[in-house]
Amino acid sequence: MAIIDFIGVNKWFGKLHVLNDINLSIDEGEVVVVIGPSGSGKSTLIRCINRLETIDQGELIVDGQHVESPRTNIRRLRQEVGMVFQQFNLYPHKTVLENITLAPTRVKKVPRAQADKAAQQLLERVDIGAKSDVYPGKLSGGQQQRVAIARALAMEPKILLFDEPTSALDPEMIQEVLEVMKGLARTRITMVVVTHEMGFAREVADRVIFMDSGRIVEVGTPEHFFQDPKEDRTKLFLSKIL
Amino acid sequence: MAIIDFIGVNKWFGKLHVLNDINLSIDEGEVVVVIGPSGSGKSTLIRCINRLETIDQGELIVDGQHVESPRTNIRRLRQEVGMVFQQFNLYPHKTVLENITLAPTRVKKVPRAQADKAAQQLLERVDIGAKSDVYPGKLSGGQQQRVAIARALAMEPKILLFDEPTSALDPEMIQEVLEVMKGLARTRITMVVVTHEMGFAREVADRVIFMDSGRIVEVGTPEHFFQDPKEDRTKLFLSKIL
Amino acid sequence: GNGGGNTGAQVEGVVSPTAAGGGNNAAGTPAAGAGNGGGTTLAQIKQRGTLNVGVKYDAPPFGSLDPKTNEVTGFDIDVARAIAKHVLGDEKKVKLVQVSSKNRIPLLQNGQIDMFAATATITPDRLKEIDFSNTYYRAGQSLLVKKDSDIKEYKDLAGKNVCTVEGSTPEETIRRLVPKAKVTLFESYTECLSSLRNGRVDAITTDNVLLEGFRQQDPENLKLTGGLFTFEPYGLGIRKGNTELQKAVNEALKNMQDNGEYAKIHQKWLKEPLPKDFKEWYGTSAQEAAQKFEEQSKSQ
Amino acid sequence: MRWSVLVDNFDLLLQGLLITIQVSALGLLLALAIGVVVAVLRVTPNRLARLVGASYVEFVRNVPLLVLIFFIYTGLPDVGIRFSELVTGVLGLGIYTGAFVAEVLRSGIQGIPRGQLEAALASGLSYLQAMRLVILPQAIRNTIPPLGNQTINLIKNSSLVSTISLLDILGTANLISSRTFAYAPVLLGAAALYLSLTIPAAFMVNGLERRMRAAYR
Amino acid sequence: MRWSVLVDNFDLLLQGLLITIQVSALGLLLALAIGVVVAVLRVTPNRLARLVGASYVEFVRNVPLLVLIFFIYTGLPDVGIRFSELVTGVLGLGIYTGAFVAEVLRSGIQGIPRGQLEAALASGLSYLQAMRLVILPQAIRNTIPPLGNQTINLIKNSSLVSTISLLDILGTANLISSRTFAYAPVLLGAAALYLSLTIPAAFMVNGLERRMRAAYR
Ligand SMILES: Nc1ncnc2c1ncn2[C@@H]1O[C@H](COP(=O)(O)OP(=O)(O)OP(=O)(O)O)[C@@H](O)[C@H]1O
Ligand SMILES: Nc1ncnc2c1ncn2[C@@H]1O[C@H](COP(=O)(O)OP(=O)(O)OP(=O)(O)O)[C@@H](O)[C@H]1O
Ligand SMILES: [Mg+2]
Ligand SMILES: [Mg+2]
Repeated sequence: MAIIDFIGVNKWFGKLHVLNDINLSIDEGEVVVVIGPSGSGKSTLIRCINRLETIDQGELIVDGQHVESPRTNIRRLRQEVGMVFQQFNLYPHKTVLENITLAPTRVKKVPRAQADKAAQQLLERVDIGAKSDVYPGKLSGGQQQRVAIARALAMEPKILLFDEPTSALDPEMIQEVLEVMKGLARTRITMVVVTHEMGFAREVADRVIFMDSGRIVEVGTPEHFFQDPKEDRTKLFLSKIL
Repeated sequence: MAIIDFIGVNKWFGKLHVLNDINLSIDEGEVVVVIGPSGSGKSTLIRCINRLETIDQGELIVDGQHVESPRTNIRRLRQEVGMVFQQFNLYPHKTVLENITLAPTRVKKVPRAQADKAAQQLLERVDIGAKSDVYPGKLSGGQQQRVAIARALAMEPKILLFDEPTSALDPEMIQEVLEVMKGLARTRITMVVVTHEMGFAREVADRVIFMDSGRIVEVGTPEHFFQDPKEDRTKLFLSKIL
Repeated sequence: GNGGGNTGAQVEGVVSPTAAGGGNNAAGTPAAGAGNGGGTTLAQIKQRGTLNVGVKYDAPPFGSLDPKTNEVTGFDIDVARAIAKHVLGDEKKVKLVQVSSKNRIPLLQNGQIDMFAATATITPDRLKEIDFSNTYYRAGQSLLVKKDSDIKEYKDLAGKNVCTVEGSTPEETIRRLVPKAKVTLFESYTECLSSLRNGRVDAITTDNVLLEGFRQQDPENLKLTGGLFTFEPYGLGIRKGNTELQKAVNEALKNMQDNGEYAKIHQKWLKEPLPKDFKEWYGTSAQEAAQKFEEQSKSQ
Repeated sequence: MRWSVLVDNFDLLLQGLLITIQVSALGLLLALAIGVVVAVLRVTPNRLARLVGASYVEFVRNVPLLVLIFFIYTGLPDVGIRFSELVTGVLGLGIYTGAFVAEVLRSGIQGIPRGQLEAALASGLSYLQAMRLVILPQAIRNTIPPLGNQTINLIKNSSLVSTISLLDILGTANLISSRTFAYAPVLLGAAALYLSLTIPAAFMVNGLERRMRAAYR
Repeated sequence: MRWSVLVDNFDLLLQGLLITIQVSALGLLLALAIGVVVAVLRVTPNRLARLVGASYVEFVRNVPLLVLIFFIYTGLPDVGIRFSELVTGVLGLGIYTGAFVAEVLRSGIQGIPRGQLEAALASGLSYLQAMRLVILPQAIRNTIPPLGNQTINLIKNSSLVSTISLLDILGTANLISSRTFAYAPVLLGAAALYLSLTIPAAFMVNGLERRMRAAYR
């Protein structure tokens, strides 16, 4: 059953047609990897899912709710959709633990003690349990990104969005973050991941989507992309990143 | 006859002994090149000559006047000493011509028309006569440095100081500046040049001075330095820059 | 525009600097609405238990702050207390609020004070804005100059600098009597006094009693001159339409005359017994006083 | 000069100092409250809110404080709104300084990377929660030095309340000098009292600025 | 509200506007002159000169303008120096704003690369010539936007001269309202007159700022 459904979605930034007739249906529990050249609209695509960007045309249904409708309670929707950013975006003035408990205590009104306990468990899960009282500035990039993942999980979302989660990391830290993400993928939470880490895609993706100039050019399994891509643009792109 | 005479000169920046017992006599008409590693005190040495830096101990006699004496008329002395800087230091709010005529008209009270004519001749001499009404910002680095040389010449100094005049230039412009400097050297004006352009040194220098850690380590003709340097430090340094 | 003031909630007045330094930071509550006609009625004042009276702090001997004791004292203050005694039964039930010639009328109109005793002359123009009690004092405009000044009468002011305060009758009078005088206007007389001392102005003009108060601060250097060249009937300012209060105040004034209280206050602050013409002006109605004031200005 | 006047009237001047502190402190609180609200209005996605915020700032910043104070003191009663002298002073200082505080905070907010707001919104916080819990705490930290300068300005500007007969430092000084005719010493004394408030504040601002700069290294 | 009062007294208000312009313009000239001198004192190699400059700035910046004006107006005559109201206003505004102008210029001067001064000195110019001909022209160019802000502050601050009986915009407004009792409309009219001076100035400042920023790209 589709938990994310783009139906004829279009979006423009001024004259730039950044999402061009997007039709895409993602099932609950699916892990989808989005690839494509810079500026092709990958970030915009996933940012529409939790309405960090608004769409101009078409329908976008997430967890049964019309994202584009002004009547939709967007805050409720966002509770179901966690997001992890390229630049981590941890709150520098709050400790690691506070970063994680902020939304649960403020939005879901979870009691502090309970939220702290859950946060600590999440930190253990991303293998960083010892750092709960530290400020983000003291952490390495890989550690920060793992905290960011724990923060996204704290709201117990049905969907997780990742926008190039390893692009800002030094090479030696990329693996530790990918390992956490692979672990998540195995829980069959719905994941939409913009990344160029094809190893990750091969290992856990159910589908790979290739975008160019605002269009979805090709969709398929990782095997399809590695062995037998159809479109010339896909081949050109893959030749560069593999 | 010595026109510049360092006698037991010492200088400190705080605890840093930046000029350590300097004894050096430069004759009128001589061309001296100063080389040495970064921080060795080359700039400080030549900046003492026109008292952009003051010395702490010893005597420094320039054109017959004690530079260190408070009774010396420093402005008169500076009229005899032109200086060309690494960063050109042209006045960005004045045209090329005004850059050159400023000091003559204000310090020597040369009438404007006469100063303009002399400046134009100097610009022809450094091969940039067509740019007199342009602002420095519009010129290439090499052109700016040639204007700076013309500006230094405008006061008709007996001595010209150069502090790494080609270090801030793109490689293709270095030669045009060196050519001008070679032309000057042939007029037998006294020149003290901090530079790592050993080709220039070989061609026109009467003496080369090697400094390290605030001391003059070795003095000799260019041939001496190229063929038979004595000190180990000199050899090490030359092996790096040649 | 709004004709009257408002039903006043508690209004803060600076009773003394001490009080101001202490806990009087409670806000004067903004009034509920504009133009509700009657203003603070006598009944409301009685219920509140204090009479809010605007007085001057810089006009000895009528009203001045003593920096040593931080208390405001003067002729007008004693009159205000006497009226409180008659109206509220206790002379202590007065809240003194500092006013200037400039702001006493708006403060009254908007209900920040119930009444002012602030050396105000009853004039027809002012009667259009507010009501007055019956005449409670008669003053006349005069001149304060340095002892060595050659100014003898107001006509000598032509071409000279003369100082008074914004929004006062002396300003209008002096402009009318001596159009060639240069009039310097300040917020209060303290600036006039400093200007006279340092020679910026040649004279201060206002009611003689105020000038006498200033003279006493520096008797070696200052003198009064020019006699009384106007008739200035003083009245207590009362908000237009507050006839109950006006009536009560007028009764109080009458009582004060009858029981000798007024004479005592007069002696205390002006250092002299009641003048011979006392009966001619004391207690004359505001309308009558204003008319007399108007007539003299036409005759001059 | 008759410096003894200062000694004789020391307690009066001290009371004036207290009034100045009181008016300034309350004015600052109001200015901070107004500043926060207006700054949030100015960065909000809502166009109307932005317009309201900008109008407030542009109007208030370009009108003299003394006009504002007189308007509250004598103009508002014209339309039936009246405040005591103290409240008038606090309102005038707060409304005026609030516009400057808003500008300081706005540039502080705009200096926070956009990702902070997005992360907060994406986690389900409302816009106002995101501002209050994530953006403003960071923005305020960056804006402490300029806010310190606004505080110094506010303390100096508080001297204008003497024109509405509040006996602050300057009001008291005027009163004393008009009684004693010792204008120069009393005004110098008043200046010293203001310096006793502003110079320590300036030192604190400088110290904070240095610490901030160090923190970013 | 009785707006007609504004029409009836239009010419008076206009005269007030002229006085405000006059005081502000003269005050600005004085402030620029003082600012240049003090800024040069503050960057000079001479330690005493730097101390004098710093003391001036720190004292004047931390004392209310109104205290300064009253001191010139009533304090100086105590020691035998007396100026007219206009001169008092101009002096007060000029001395006060001069300290701020000095700070703006100083940071402008310190923003000019050191090599500019060295080149000028090395060519035989005196320190003052180097400042006047090489450093200040460049510094002033960079400081036009902040100087514009100081100008706006000065225009607003000029309203304080109404307290020493000068009939500037606010002085005239006080006079009219004390005669007509129409406080609110008259003060709003005064505010509008001030805006007619400050808003165009603010626009110019913004435009210059944008052009400066563009020039550095
Ligand atoms: N807020 C915006 N306003 C205007 N244009 C924008 C905005 N955000 C993105 N764009 C433009 O839209 C296009 C698609 O941007 P998007 O960030 O979605 O691409 P992307 O595929 O994520 O690229 P990258 O790999 O560089 O992150 C780009 O040309 C970008 O410049
Ligand atoms: N104004 C100053 N204050 C303190 N230290 C200084 C100052 N100027 C130079 N120094 C220090 O003095 C030493 C010598 O500096 P100088 O500029 O003379 O060296 P240099 O030989 O010209 O080096 P480079 O080749 O890098 O220009 C260096 O360590 C430098 O850091
Ligand atoms: Mg992207
Ligand atoms: Mg060097």
